[in-house]
Amino acid sequence: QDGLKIGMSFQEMNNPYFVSMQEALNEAAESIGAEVVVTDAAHDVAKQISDIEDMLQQGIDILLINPTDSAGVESAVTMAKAQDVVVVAVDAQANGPVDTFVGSKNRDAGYMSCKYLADELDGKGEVAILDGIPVVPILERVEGCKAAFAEYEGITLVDTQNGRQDRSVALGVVENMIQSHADLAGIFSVNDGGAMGALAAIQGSGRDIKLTSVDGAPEAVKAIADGGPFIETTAQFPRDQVRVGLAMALAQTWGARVVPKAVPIDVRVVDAENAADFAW
Amino acid sequence: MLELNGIKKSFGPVQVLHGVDLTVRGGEVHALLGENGAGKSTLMKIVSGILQPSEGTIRVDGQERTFADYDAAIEAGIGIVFQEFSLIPYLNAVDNMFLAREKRTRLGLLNRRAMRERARMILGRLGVTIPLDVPVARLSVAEQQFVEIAKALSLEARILVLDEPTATLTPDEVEHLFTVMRELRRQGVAIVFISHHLEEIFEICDRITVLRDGSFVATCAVADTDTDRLVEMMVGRRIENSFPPKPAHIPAEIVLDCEEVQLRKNGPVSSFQLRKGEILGFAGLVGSGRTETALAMLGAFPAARCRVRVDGQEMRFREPADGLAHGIGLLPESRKEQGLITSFSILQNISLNNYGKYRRNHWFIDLKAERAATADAMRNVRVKAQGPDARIDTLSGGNQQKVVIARWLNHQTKVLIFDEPTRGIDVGAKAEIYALMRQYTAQGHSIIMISSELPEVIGMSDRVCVFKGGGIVATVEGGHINSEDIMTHATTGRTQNVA
Amino acid sequence: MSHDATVERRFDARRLLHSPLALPLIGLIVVSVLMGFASDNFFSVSNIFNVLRQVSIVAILAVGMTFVILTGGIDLSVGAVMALAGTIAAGLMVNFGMPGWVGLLAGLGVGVVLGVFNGFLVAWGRMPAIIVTLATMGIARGLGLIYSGGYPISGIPSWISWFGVGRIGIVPVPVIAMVIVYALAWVLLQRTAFGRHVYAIGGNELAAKLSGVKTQRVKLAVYAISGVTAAIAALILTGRLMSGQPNAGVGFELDAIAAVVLGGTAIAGGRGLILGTLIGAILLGILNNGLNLMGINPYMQDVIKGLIILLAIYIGREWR
Amino acid sequence: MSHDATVERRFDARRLLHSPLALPLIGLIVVSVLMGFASDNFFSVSNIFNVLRQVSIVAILAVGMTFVILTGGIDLSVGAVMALAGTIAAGLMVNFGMPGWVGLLAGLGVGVVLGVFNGFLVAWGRMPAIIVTLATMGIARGLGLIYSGGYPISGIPSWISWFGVGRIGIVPVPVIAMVIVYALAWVLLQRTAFGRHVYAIGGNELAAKLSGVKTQRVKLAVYAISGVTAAIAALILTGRLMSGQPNAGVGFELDAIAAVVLGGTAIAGGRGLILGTLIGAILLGILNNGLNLMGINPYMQDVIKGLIILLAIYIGREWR
Ligand SMILES: Nc1ncnc2c1ncn2[C@@H]1O[C@H](COP(=O)(O)OP(=O)(O)OP(=O)(O)O)[C@@H](O)[C@H]1O
Ligand SMILES: Nc1ncnc2c1ncn2[C@@H]1O[C@H](COP(=O)(O)OP(=O)(O)OP(=O)(O)O)[C@@H](O)[C@H]1O
Ligand SMILES: [Mg+2]
Ligand SMILES: [Mg+2]
Repeated sequence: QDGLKIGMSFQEMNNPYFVSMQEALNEAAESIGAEVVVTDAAHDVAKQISDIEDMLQQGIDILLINPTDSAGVESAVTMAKAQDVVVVAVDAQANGPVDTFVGSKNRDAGYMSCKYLADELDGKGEVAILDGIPVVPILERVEGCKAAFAEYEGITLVDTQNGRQDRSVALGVVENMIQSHADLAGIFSVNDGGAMGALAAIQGSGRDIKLTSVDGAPEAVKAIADGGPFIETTAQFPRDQVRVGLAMALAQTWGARVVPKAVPIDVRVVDAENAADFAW
Repeated sequence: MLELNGIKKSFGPVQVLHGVDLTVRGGEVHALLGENGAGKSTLMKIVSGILQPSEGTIRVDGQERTFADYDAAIEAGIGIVFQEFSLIPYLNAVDNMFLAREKRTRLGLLNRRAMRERARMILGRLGVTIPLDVPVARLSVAEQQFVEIAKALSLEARILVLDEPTATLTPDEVEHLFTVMRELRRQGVAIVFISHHLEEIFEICDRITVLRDGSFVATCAVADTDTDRLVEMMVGRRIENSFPPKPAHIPAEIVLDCEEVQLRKNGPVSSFQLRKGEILGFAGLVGSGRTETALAMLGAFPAARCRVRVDGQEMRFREPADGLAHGIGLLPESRKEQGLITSFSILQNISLNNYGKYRRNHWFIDLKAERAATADAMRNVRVKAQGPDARIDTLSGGNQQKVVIARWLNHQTKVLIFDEPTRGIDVGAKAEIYALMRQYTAQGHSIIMISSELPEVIGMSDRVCVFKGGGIVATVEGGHINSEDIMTHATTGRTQNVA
Repeated sequence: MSHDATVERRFDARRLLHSPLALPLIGLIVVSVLMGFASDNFFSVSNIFNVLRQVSIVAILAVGMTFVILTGGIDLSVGAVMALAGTIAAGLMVNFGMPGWVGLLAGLGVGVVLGVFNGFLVAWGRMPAIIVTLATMGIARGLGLIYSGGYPISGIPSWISWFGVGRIGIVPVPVIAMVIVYALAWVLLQRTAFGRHVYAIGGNELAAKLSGVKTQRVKLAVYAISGVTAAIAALILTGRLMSGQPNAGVGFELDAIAAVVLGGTAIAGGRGLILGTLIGAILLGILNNGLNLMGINPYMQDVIKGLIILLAIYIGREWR
Repeated sequence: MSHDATVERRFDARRLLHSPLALPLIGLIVVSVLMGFASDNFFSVSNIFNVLRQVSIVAILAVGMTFVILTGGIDLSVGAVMALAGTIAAGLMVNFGMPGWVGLLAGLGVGVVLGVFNGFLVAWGRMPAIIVTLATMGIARGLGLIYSGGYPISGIPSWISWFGVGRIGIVPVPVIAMVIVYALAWVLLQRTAFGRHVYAIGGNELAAKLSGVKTQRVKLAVYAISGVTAAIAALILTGRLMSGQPNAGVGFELDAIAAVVLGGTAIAGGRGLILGTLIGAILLGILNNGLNLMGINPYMQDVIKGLIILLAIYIGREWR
């Protein structure tokens, strides 16, 4: 085939999660001799639309889109479809005529992490949630987490603060959390970036607070393997999301007519026992 | 001591100095005279290394020198007081005087005590007491001028350039300055003195060099010349009596009735009335409150109390724009800080507050009408410039002042407050401005003229309000408008205190 | 004779070169040509309209920013005000079922109110613009997030998309809107007393005030104008995103400032031309588009963009 | 007699009130008292040190910012420079196995180099500070991301954490570092010729130059100082996060500017005190901490913070 061109628009790329996605994409594309164009929207929907418009100018055949916001990118998806480009949403759903959506079971991820945390606390104690940027996957994790906590009578959710998924912001926020709740026993962070900040805060305070999270980032996995307050992260599989997503797209370019509308990717608990063997 | 030969200077295509020679000896005060824009300031900037000459040589003590910057000139023993202030508004007088030549302790820290003592000593020599702890921005214009002079004196320069230092001083203060200059002369310092006040020249100077349009005219001893000859050398023609005759009769109609102004709580309360077609002088020493009274009427100074009637109607102006709407305009005392928009051309500066005159379709500026009118206004006050589109900051100080005057004469407001209108204006142009002022009042407008130049106050005013300590202590008219009466009130007048 | 003619010609060339627009234009041409070499698609009509459409939002924000900067101020709140205006407009349509035009008017109202708020505090409150608008930025962002609960608001009437993706003939609607806004701004600045007063305040505020310019009103007006252009930008953004996005426009204020300064306007106020801003905005847009088209690593794009801006301003400093 | 005494007393009280530090201090006290009422924990020793430790990074960035703003400039690159310095330092330790101190020196070097880069372009290039440092911000961010590939760099020697979480006695190390930096800055600004020159340039650059101040060198120096304080902040940040974070410090430049202005320094330069900046930074930190402790909705926090900043500056405008 004469130079298949794959475009992928990321919501952000200064995050190992998306960086590893990009690496997987590059490997996969290389193996089939396709050209890759990657853009970074830096959390700006308007820029993401512009990025996609620019990629369409370059004549891409497949668009993998990791939307900053599901609703906001609709016009770009529509425009891509109008040019007969195969569109696959990765990690988060996009509105509009998307061909396939490949993403983690985020609600499960939040649920599993918080259930793990509650179990480790023997079903009782004060817990807090370190929230993040309000996009659907994050909101789903929080929802799953709250559902898990609700199953334990002894668990009380005493605080929810926003660490913006940023290590240094999370550090300050969690320090304050620890100050204001003398009996805090556990924290759930919506992602590993925030969790690493929370970990530093917990270690700095010298208190015994357990921490769980979602993602499976290398740093987090290492911290869990080392033992300490960080006891679990529910790992996603960013590389597999891209691989599966690309496969779906290729299937369509080869003429497949009944590709699945959505392919949920499983998540897995990573704790001290299996951390040593886990990597994205 | 200082010898300039064939100095030429061009700014781009414009040549402003055409080969000027100047020799200044140690122990003399050498006057540099010329009309506005003749090139005096430019020449002195060259002497002090701020500008580089296009051609010509500078010799100090017989040795040829080129100064890359002011520092290099200071090294060679040259100090200058600039025509435009060069003080740092938020630093105090001491910091300003020693800026860039601070005294240090052995640790390399500031030796604040030593600098303070030295500052006090130098200011003492000038015969002024100036608060040393407040930012110079809070000082009056004259006080700032003295800080400026003290700063140059602190350099211990052997060649001292004073570019119009007396423009902002009262006679008393000028005397102080002259005493110091005589002392310096005795010590062998060479002084270049620029002033548009010819009587000062005769009082203090030994020799005179005259420039006209950037060319050297002559150098002569003060003893060998007189005012008329000097003026002729400067302007190229004779100037007759500079003050136009005063009108015999001023109608009694009152256009502006300032019933009550109290600048500060517990300060004196003053009142005055301005008649149609009159020039009302405001005389007084520096800091006597003339400027503040004028600003207070227009709402630009927060006076404790201020009641003003315009054409019999009580007014309360919150900003100068309100005053302008009722026909009162103000030409401020500091052209650079308060008068000019430096980024504007001459044309734009003149039309700044007067677009109502060049309107098309109600909303839009009629550019052609604007150009025509401003060109006229420029001609009336004889602004020397390349054209109406020249940038303001390429004009000489006096020409900048003329632009602000042109703005207001062009505006034709009912009442004009002129604060030190002829500051920095040469003798020839002064006469023209005086004539224009009379012409203006003859058209039925009125002028309040704030001035620190007694001859000007006496020669121009129909009546004079004398200020002291923040209020009017006397209003004189007719035969009482003479220097003795005014100075007596200004120095000994008693202000009324209101509980 | 021939000698004279040469002199005259040279003089004219200098005049042209010394126009404040010369440099931004040269920059634009140079960058365009470079991009044209680097990418085949660059000079296609469809890509040119693509670039202009992308530019339109920042370019419109930059109009208000030009007014503000000309008076010597700055408006850091434009991105946040745009986001809030869009969010409120979408919220009224979606959550309160109001007709689209009511929502749009409300968005405009948000822009005006916040602009007046800024202007009032700067002019009558005599507070530094940078800090007032920084605070307004925080407030507007917070309000947008509170109002929307952090969720984008989608489900607005589909005709709104016309403002973002529609065309008249082959010209995208946002591009037409941009041209109209610039034309109006040009008239205001160059042909009205208000415009002269804007420049005068930037040149010497005290002198302008003492000369009878109503400086406070003019300052209020420029911030209000900035609010209005932010609301117009919000309209286009909402049309493009088909939703109200409380997080949209983060950092757009910096792009708008960059466009103004690249366009030759002095950051200290008093000097500059609105057309320069347009050129500056297009220059920035071309850089973004071109670097994307060339497939440059996004991290590298930041570096290259920064260097090119520095280079442009460096060369341009003689003209200021 | 008694009359005189009253006058004298009144005079002194006025003097105190008119000190540029009075208002920031009053603001600090008011906000502290409010926070103390609203949250029991607020006045505990451990929370006070907690606040000061959190404040330390922005407070140290704000020192360099104060120097720059005093000259009439601005440095938008501090957050990005801090991130780059931390990333490079961590990278040398982790990826090149260099000893910790080499990494730290390299971080310092990054700060100096970028500071000098800014200063050179502003002083000798005569380019507007806002645009130079905006470009540098983009460049530094890009470089950090390129160097790290977007990954945080962890695995640095554990003793580095001392700078972030260590204590001497009961006082956290970052707090001690902050105090030292402020003390040095105070001496530089108030007790050396260099300090006078910084103020002079902000007051009237042309006049300063005419008086013989080497304005270009001084400007170079203030941006270099800003680079150095960014590098010191990076050291503490690296110690706190135990990793090099290419994304750290986004928006910190705005916090630093807010601290400087809240502290009473005129944004136009020439006036201000370094101790005011410290108070401003602590005020901001207390707001963040207090609103967190009170458990206020984070979106609402932005709004409240914005309003309080406006209020503080509004009340403070008389003092400026
Ligand atoms: N930067 C400049 N660019 C162009 N022309 C200039 C510049 N500076 C001064 N000039 C011109 O040089 C001439 C001499 O100016 P200068 O300031 O030396 O006059 P002056 O004799 O000091 O006058 P005054 O008595 O009004 O102070 C003026 O015509 C002025 O317009
Ligand atoms: N910004 C200021 N802050 C404090 N005091 C001031 C300020 N400006 C002027 N003053 C003081 O107010 C008094 C009146 O000043 P004003 O300028 O009205 O006097 P003036 O008679 O016009 O004299 P001048 O020739 O100095 O203009 C002076 O003592 C002056 O020192
Ligand atoms: Mg002169
Ligand atoms: Mg006066």
